[in-house]
Amino acid sequence: MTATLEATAPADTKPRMIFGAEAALQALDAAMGEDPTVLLFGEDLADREGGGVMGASKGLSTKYGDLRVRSTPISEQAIMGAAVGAAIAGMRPVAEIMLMNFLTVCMDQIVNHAAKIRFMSGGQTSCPLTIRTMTGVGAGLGGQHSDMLEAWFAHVPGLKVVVPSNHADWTGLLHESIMDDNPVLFVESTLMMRAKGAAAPIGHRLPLGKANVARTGSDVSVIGYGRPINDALAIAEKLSGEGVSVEVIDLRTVAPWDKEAVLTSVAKTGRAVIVHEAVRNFGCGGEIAATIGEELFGQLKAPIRRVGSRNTPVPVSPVLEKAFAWSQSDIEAAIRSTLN
Amino acid sequence: MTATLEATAPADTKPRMIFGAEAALQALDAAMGEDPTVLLFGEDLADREGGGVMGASKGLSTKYGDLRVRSTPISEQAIMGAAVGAAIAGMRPVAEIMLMNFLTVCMDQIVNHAAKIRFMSGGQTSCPLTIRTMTGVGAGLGGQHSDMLEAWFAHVPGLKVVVPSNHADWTGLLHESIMDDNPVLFVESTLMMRAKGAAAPIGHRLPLGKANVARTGSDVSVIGYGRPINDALAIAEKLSGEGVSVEVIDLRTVAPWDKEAVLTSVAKTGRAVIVHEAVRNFGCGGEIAATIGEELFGQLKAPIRRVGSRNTPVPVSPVLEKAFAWSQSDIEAAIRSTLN
Amino acid sequence: MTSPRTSNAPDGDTLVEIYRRAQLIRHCGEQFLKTIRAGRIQAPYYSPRGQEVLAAATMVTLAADDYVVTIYRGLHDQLAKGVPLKELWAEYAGKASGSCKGKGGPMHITHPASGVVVTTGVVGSGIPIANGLALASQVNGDGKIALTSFGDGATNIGAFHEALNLASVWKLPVIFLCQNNLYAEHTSFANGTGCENIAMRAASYGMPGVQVNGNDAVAMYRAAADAVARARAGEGPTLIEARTFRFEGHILGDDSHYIPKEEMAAAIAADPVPALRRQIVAAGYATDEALDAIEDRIVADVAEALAYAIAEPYPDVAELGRDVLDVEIVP
Amino acid sequence: MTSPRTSNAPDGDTLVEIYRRAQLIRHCGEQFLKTIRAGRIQAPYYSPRGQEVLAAATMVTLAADDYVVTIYRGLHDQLAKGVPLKELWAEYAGKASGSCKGKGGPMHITHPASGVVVTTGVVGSGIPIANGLALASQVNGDGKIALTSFGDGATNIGAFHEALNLASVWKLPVIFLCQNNLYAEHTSFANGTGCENIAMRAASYGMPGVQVNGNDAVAMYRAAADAVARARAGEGPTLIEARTFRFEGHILGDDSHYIPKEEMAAAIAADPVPALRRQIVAAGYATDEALDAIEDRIVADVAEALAYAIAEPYPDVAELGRDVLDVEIVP
Ligand SMILES: Cc1ncc(C[n+]2csc(CCOP(=O)(O)OP(=O)(O)O)c2C)c(N)n1
Ligand SMILES: Cc1ncc(C[n+]2csc(CCOP(=O)(O)OP(=O)(O)O)c2C)c(N)n1
Ligand SMILES: [Mg+2]
Ligand SMILES: [Mg+2]
Repeated sequence: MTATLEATAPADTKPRMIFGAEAALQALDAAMGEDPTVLLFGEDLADREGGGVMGASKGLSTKYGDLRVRSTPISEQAIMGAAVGAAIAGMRPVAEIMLMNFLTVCMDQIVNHAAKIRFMSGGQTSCPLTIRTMTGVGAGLGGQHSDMLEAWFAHVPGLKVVVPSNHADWTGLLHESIMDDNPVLFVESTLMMRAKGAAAPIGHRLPLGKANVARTGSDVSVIGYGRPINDALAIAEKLSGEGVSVEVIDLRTVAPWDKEAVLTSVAKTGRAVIVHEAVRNFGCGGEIAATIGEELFGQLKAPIRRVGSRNTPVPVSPVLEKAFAWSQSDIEAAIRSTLN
Repeated sequence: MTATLEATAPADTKPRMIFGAEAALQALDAAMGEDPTVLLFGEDLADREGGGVMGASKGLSTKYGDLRVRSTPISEQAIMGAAVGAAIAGMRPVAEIMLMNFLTVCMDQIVNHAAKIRFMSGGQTSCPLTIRTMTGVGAGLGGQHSDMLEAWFAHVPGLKVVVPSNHADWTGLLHESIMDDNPVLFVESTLMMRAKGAAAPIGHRLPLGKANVARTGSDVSVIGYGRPINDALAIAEKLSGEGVSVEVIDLRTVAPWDKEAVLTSVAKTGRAVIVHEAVRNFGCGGEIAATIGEELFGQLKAPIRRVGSRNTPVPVSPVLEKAFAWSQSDIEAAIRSTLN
Repeated sequence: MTSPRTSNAPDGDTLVEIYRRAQLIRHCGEQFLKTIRAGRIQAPYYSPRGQEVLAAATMVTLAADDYVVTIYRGLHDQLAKGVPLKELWAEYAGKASGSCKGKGGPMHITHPASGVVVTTGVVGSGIPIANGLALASQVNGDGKIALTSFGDGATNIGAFHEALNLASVWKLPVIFLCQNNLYAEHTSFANGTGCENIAMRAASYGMPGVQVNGNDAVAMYRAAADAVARARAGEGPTLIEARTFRFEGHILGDDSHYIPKEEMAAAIAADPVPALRRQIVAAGYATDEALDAIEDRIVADVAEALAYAIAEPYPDVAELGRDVLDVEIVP
Repeated sequence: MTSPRTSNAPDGDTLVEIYRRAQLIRHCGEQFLKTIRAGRIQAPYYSPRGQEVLAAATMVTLAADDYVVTIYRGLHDQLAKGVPLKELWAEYAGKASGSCKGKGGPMHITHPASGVVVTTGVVGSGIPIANGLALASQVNGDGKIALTSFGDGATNIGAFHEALNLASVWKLPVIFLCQNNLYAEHTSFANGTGCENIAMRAASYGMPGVQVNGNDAVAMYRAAADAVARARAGEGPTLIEARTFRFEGHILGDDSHYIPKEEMAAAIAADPVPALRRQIVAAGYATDEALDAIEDRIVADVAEALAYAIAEPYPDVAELGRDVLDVEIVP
């Protein structure tokens, strides 16, 4: 298994530009059309309530019926529990938890049940559910609406964690997550939801657990997932003008992560920068850096750098929010430091 | 600030041997006696209910009154919320959540409130609460009663996380945690609760954020916290017979961890093994290893090894439970691998 | 709190079957206690002693493929729903032939063939899961219903509240069975719960709430059968509060010091298992001899299951990497 | 559901004060809408338009140092409880002189001096926190009480259930004020909640549950004053369901497409703020001129606060490392 080099833009030359909500909708619609066991529930997502506060499920309750697509009360434990039960009974529920910070009110169902039911039952039951949730810094929503908490879930054996970096991958990975026979946490970006990006081609599916070499390079590997991949690509482009060749590895799946792709890349470049949106301390970057450091000991030309957001709650004031978040210049500085 | 070298045994030559429950009780009693704002609540912990299922609060409701020591319904969100509110109002609540896996039903209060209230209020409110909870593999309690989840909380800015490795530290660190002006998650071991260890001297307090050099050595540094520290000490003793000198650093506080003590030690030995009870993948060991790798690049004589439990839910069958858990031989193998 | 007693009383054969299941629970439980006390098996043990008739009279009202979600104190529910003794014992013993290959243990007994699809150790957590099972039935239109069993203490946790409301809003075919044994670990019902009974909490969700003496086989059967009929007819969920008592401590090792001696003595004097036997014999549904024969058979079966569990091998260590995900991993 | 209306009706001066606070909320809210729409401030805005009288009539019954815990839609509660305009505006604008130094923002307004100690953005999460504040009062014996305000949708989340039960068991001096505006985001009350009203849920916790027209200043005042008296007397918690309506969408940008036009029109026609004014003038408690003067003053104050918020500097970046812990950190 090695990394797949894949164009993230669809085949035709001028891709349709869509909002993030449509990227999600495309996958949800495709999965529901393909498999009658796919169910959707979460707050406000049926058409009676407007098809989701972001419109990511617009039209689906009308198209697939009120039995399969349901708005719920504000009861995340009940939402997640219903997903667990339905999954055990053979369904493929997609539970939407509006924002990632609200996962904190239903962690028990995710961690003690969804993740463990297959193991604890000795393989008699399985839990093929998908949790869609949204988060991210930059929208001025502050401490309780912006956290990236994927490291928690990556630390829970039995869960898969997916964080797309662009609209086409979003569609391809979400569709695959729904069809995956394991519980998957699918983390969407609040800002990408509101931004436009190139649509995926019809039927786009991307394998979980496989990284994407988003840009090939030979001097330094930038490894990450989610929004900062776009910043890494921008900086890679900028540095190429200076003759620095940056390889960008988009993990796509955070757990299980594509160790082979990462090690192959860093073995080639000898330098690594890890980047994620989450707070740096005790984030996923630690695992990746520690693994590279252990596996490629003696082959590295520079210390592995990690870029993440600062070690504070997410502030609201725009100046503080900016200071809090990872940035392109953080990535650039980290890359440069490995080149000295 | 450098690590404190401290005997974990109390001053008198033959320390009193006590159960873990007494180690906790000693700190709770001392803190309550010293400060009338210290409150205790949790399930079954008043004397009417037997003073705690482990007896860790035995006698306290009788001694300090039913206003200050209260049993609660099975309502962890209400318990944690009451702790947050009382802390804001100037109290020092100690909330007991019976087992660490049950933190999953009250994460919102811990993560979105306790950890952030000081920051989000611009310093107007503070939240000096302590969460006592118990966990650990080895008691045959399985997937929903044994997880070590401290990595989650270490990743949340605003929280402190403490995991003692022995009975005397337990008392000293718990007392300090209660008096600390920040929210502290204090993780106790189910098996240590039932085992005897040397009691701390009266009034014992240990600073948070300071590691303990539990054994000095020059060839390799073993860094960790909690129960595996005892295994590291045992292996260090064994290897000393072979002329291998192992330094053992007990972090005591996982967040914020004593980076200086760790770097000082590894700068000296050139070799590091990190060990914790939690599942290895995406555990706290990643952060520590990544930091050492970055800060001491070029000074390491061997790859940094990490020892933790296997990447699965905690199984029940004794053979599987044993295979799941970190072990002394894992630590030994990791140390030896750094010496090649 | 409503009490629409419309279902018929159980007939004689059904009462005898309830008795058989209750005795199976009693003997199996006693043997677990002995075996664990003797150190022949290491397992946490939450005795359902005193709650046998409740479980037996409830589970006879369900079809074989109806779902049951129960808790750590679930031995009675599991046996009454049909989990086979050998797989159960082997699981308690952590053996490879246990129902969960030794991975789940006593707190997570799972046996889909008998409908016991989830056993949980986190208080209240099974309640929302039962909704999901019922939801699947509703979508599939397969007529299956889900029953979730939990304690009095569990009704103070958030999951209970959220799940009952959702079940009501979605009219799910689910039965919420609260086994009110008057204690949650060491805390008495009155000291932990703000209202006088659990059944009345149903009003908050616009669903029927029924209080019943769970130790009375006839009353329990009728209340359960009513709820089953409602669920089966698509009329939505029911909350049943079945009053009962547990004779042993919360968990093996607990001496019930927090229970007044008279309260315990009165409960034991009213032991529902012999009471049911007297009722059956008095009504002429079965003779003492016939009931003895049933009991003898049970004793033999339990002994056989115990011997089996002890003799079976432990799982291979390679099992650790299986069932974490759908494909085997290197753990 | 009980309705013990024992408190006196508010006197004329109190009604005028309620009116003043309601107008303050209205004008301040309108100015926020304008300012944010114009892009002069970037902030999520949850309008309390329509719920002003409810908040004003409630908060006048509290002492200055009583605690209030409110939610993202909390502007009305905050202003009615006395949070000063300038700190509030500066916080919405993310400025250093904001009540939270720009770190918390609109969803986390905190101003201990006026008793507003917590504003939360997670539905239901403030309810258990209010218990803790009340607990501190109970331990200290300082006579303070805590009021927590939340929406109808919040009563379906677990935290609500757990907190009300605990408050009852501990007899805490706390008031649970449900502002039932009939919608939770886009979901109508009837579509999300299994029972007919929220007040009846109090029975599940053995506490009084009162339903009141929150838009009626006199009725709201009396219900709140009753609950305050109960709490102050150590008689424990009360659940108040105050019926109201929100005129703007859930959040700025939401066009209320899910609300039937007639429902919205009827609510706006019954706008509680002008209704209260008519009531005051009709009763002769104040003249139109006097009320105009009050309004003029408010308009000027709001304009001043707006200008202040715009002019003030942003926080220094070094603030990022402060207030994470009790000591400054390198973030
Ligand atoms: C969320 C959670 N909190 C606490 C516990 C610890 N605990 C296990 S059983 C129990 C008591 C449950 O009482 P009840 O619901 O009445 O059931 P019973 O044991 O009486 O059958 C408690 C507190 C738990 N398992 N889960
Ligand atoms: C736990 C949680 N789930 C979901 C949300 C998203 N959300 C924010 S406000 C809201 C509706 C709340 O409705 P209600 O309680 O009636 O209060 P209102 O907004 O009407 O004042 C929702 C679903 C949230 N903030 N927290
Ligand atoms: Mg009970
Ligand atoms: Mg509402």
